[in-house]
Amino acid sequence: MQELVNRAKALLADGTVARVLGWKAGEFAYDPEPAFFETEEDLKDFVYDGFCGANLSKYMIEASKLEGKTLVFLKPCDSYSFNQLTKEHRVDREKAYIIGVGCKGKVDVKHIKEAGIKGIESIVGADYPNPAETLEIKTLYGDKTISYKDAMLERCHVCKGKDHVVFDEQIGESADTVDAERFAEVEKIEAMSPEEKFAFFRAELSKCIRCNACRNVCPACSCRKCVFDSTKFDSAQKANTTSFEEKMFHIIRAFHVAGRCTDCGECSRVCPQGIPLHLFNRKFIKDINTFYGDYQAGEDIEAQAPLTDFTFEDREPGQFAERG
Amino acid sequence: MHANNQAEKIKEISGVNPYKCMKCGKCSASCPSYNEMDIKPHQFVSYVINDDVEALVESKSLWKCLSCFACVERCPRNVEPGKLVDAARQLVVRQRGMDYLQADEIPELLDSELPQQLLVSAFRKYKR
Amino acid sequence: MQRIGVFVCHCGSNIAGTVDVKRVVEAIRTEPGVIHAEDYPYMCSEAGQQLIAKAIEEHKLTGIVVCSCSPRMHEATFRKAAANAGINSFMVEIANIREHCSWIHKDVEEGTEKAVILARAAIAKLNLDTPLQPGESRVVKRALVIGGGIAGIQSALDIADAGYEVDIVEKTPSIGGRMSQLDKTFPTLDCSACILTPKMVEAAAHEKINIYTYSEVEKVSGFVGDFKVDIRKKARYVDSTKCTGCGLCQEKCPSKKAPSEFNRGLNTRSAIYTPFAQAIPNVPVIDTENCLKFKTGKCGICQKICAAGAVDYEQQDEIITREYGAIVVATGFDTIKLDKYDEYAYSQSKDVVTSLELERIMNAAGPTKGHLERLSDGKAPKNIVFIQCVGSRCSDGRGKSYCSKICCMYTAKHAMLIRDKYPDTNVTVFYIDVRTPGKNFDEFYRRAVEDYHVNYVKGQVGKVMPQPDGSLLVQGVDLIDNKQIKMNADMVVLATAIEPDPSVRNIATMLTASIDTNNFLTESHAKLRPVESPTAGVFLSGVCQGPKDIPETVAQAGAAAVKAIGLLAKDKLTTNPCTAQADILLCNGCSTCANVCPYGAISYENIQINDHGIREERRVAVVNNALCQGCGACTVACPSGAMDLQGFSNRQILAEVDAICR
Amino acid sequence: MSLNNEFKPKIVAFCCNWCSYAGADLAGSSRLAYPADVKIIRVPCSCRVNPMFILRAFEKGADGVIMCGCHPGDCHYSTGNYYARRRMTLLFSMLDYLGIERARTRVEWVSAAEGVKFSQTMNEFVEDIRKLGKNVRLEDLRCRN
Repeated sequence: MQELVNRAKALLADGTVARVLGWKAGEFAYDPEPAFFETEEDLKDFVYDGFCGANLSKYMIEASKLEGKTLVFLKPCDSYSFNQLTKEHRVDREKAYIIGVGCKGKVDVKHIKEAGIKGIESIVGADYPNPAETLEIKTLYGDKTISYKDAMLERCHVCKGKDHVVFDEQIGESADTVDAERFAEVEKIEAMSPEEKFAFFRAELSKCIRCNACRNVCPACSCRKCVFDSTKFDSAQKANTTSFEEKMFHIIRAFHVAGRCTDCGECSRVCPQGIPLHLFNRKFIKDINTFYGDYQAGEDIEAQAPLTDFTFEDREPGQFAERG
Repeated sequence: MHANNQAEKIKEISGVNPYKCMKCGKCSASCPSYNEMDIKPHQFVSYVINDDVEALVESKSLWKCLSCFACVERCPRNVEPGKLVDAARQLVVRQRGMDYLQADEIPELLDSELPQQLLVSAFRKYKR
Repeated sequence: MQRIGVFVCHCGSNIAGTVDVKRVVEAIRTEPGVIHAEDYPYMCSEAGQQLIAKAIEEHKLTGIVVCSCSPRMHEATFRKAAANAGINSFMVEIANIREHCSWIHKDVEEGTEKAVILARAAIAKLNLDTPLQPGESRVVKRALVIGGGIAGIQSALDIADAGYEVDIVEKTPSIGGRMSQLDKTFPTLDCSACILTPKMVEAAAHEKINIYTYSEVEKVSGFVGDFKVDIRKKARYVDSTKCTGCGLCQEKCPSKKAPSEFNRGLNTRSAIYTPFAQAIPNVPVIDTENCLKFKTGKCGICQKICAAGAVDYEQQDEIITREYGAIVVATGFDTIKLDKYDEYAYSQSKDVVTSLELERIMNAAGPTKGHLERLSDGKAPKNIVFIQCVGSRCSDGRGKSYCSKICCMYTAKHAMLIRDKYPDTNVTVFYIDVRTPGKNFDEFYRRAVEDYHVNYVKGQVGKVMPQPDGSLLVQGVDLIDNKQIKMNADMVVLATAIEPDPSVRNIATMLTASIDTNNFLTESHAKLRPVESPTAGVFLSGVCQGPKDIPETVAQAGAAAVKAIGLLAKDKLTTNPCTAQADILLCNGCSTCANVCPYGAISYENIQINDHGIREERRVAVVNNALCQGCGACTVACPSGAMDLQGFSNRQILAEVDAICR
Repeated sequence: MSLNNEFKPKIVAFCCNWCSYAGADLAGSSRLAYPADVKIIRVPCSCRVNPMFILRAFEKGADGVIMCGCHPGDCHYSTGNYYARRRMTLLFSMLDYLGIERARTRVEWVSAAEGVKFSQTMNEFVEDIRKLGKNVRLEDLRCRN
């Protein structure tokens, strides 16, 4: 981690970059947050460890408007989002100095809490580059442990790979963390009866408090003004009502990012209610892959996105109805 | 559809869509065993379309095809009749309760110039 | 707030028979915005229209809803009536209560109920209507024709004869195209050059036609009526204003080893050359790849002997920029490469030739001076085999899936000509089908069989095998006799598939004209707009749109010309106001919309924006209203909802949905 | 005429101006009856149909939504229906994934000459929706307290 700080200091010092976009230590060990650092002094709060799951690419939209270059640290999966944003002209590649930083899987306190560990005071073992196999947690109720793997984010279990798709330089090693099938969850739901599917999603969506965290964190939801905030569709609503958005919000949101979502998993990470929102996006990704050929958003800036493309032989919308 | 099972099975085994054929005859034009055959390569396609698999199965052609795949290579419509021949053979092999050749039939078929190895491989191929 | 008048038509008993019109009138009186409502037996009649005009004046209406027949029938009528009465013609909505209601329902209760709902939807939409004004754009009174073959020449002549200036851009040193390479033409057998050269001369002499040969289109911007085109005039190294076309330079040029493009590489030409004797302009070009002066710096003979002093080794490419109102694409075709068809031995034997090569062999100006002879040994062939559909109708990835259309006829022509001139030559044609739909076409083919005894064999050739004695062993099949045929031939002619000239891809991209998987330019409508590209102002002439013979090409060239003339004849273009519009405050500049626009109507500009106090430069989408046809593909592709369609806005359609589901 | 007099489904049909709307007109002028439950909204092209419109219809109580466009290859704007086809394929697959009855949404390509097909399609669709009954699932996807 010190290597990252040293490099940041050097780049600030020689004027290559005007500021650094990284992670800043939070109140607790498990809540570092994205932050801009403008001076060497600021960098004393810089942190990079297993809790730095936050994808910094979306912050580059604002950073692109600022004077001078911004040094940004991107994990391999974050680099896809950055590429996608470049493709959509939302970030300026010229305004970014990208350090592709290694990643050995990111953990989340949500999973620690789900394991029944409450009253957390400190957590040891989430360091980068050498995370421990087991996290040691001091709590109000005594010392607890959880394996690093069990605390890991869902997206790390189905990691896209260790390569950065865009970078100026790379620092640090990455680890292979894949131990699950990317579409296994989606397939499980697909295999359910309509009644079971409906019951599953109703139970999940009924938790939604419409806090907009998923939208606000999503690098694909980068619109200057979201359709849910504009008058263009008579759909502007912020309150948690029982009407339109509460039923349709997540469907529409998933559709809006279909073909553009890189599957970065931030939506599920930040949802305070623990709704597995990635299941929506991943269903679209799976469909796109099966119907129109494999496509990974953010991988190739030149590739035509599936929804702005077609072939004469595309399947008909009714075609999968006979599936059974 | 009056598809009898055999024709469907041939289509399934071969993966051939006989309806793609435009009857150009390039398969027959390419076939080195053409003169040995009673049902010609291009006819295989129409036999399958017409569900007359029985005739195919009983034809001499089935065992005259060298599987050189010239017809597969040159077919302009990707119909590839050679695959139909092969599928028909498989059909026969799968269905037959008995061997194609019985051991006692062999002596009269023997040709002194025939290499031994061919016999062995023929047994492998046609024995159930 | 709108002031809406609703007019319910009886259409005699067509509507009133199943819909209680009086009840409809009463039911919608209380709808938001409705000031006035009435019914009348025939709204579309003069009296009905006057009724509407009177109501507009009396009640100061801002918009009207007419509940009547399909808008496809009378929308234009009522729009005009509204405009005459002083309101914007786009403040008119039609509720289709005849075709979509009274005519399909028998129960009056049901019909009336539905009519009310349809009227409500129209009222809800009208409440959100805004007056729209058709835009105007200028028309530059000049046309560009890309390609100088028979298609391009014909289009250019027709446009020029109508009094408009035309520029032809041709990439080779002369106009004339493929037709200039042909010997005779079917079905009349007149000589190709005899009918083509007068046309070439006419085009060159026409005061309204300007020909740029040895030139290529480099860049296209603008839109219908107002294109701006950069043309690259490649350096000829010969000053066309000085050259007299005496031909001495070509005679004296020491470098004579370059394969002749015009003769399909069957013989050679000099490094300074005109492609053929009747070339227009009759000004040679220097092929720098073969010229000794350019390769070694030594030589310069042509310059020395040129009495006119026209040879100029220092000449440079020149880019000229011209403006056009209409563009006709006539880029033509070439034959496909045969490298994937090893079985025909094309690359192994000189005596296996394509039909276009045979044209040159048969032509008096060709490599054999018109004598039919084998290119390997110069002997007269006694047995000739023609093979049809080489690379045509192939869905195996080696050739083209389509029928090249011209081969059946030209093969009949070749066969007939050979049998006529060399009666002791045997001609066999292997065919899959003989396709001769066309005036006097089948008669022509039958003549080949009946009068000239050309041997037509239904079946294909599997393999052509060159023999040690120089003959060719052809192995084919006769499907009628169910026999395999092995025959010796002295010459094999392949009816090679044609494909659009490869340069068309680049041109299509520049024009944003769509192209199909085979590189043929797509027409706007397969049946009803066959010579127009979906890109407004771009017209299609000849084989660039699909395989065609000469008469069809000329007919289409004329049709394309008429469409171009129709455009050029206008002083101003009025544009459909129902176009897409980007809300610059919402636009992300993400380019998604441009990706789905079939007309290339969307571009991006960096502009200074004041977004509620935030002043910044943003990349935003700008719709060119002259190009946009109003399909709405962009509106759905737009993630932020910045793109909307005037006349069919998001809120309007949602209002209709709401009214129907109420 | 209808099998079930109790239930009158609300059905929204989006029809493109050039083919399907004209097909519906032809069904009308040929007097080919289909239930009055179907109400048609005219759009310039099937590619103008935003998934939001379809969801909005369901939200406002529609029991079925059908979209009709030109046959692939015949689009007046040449490519619109190809985009629409992908959009609807994905949207319908998602609705299926959420457990919403598949038969409530449908896409049909109807040309201007296919009045018979238009009428048949609508008859079938209404029949399907009647069998399914009222659309409660989308209404109920989120529990109300």
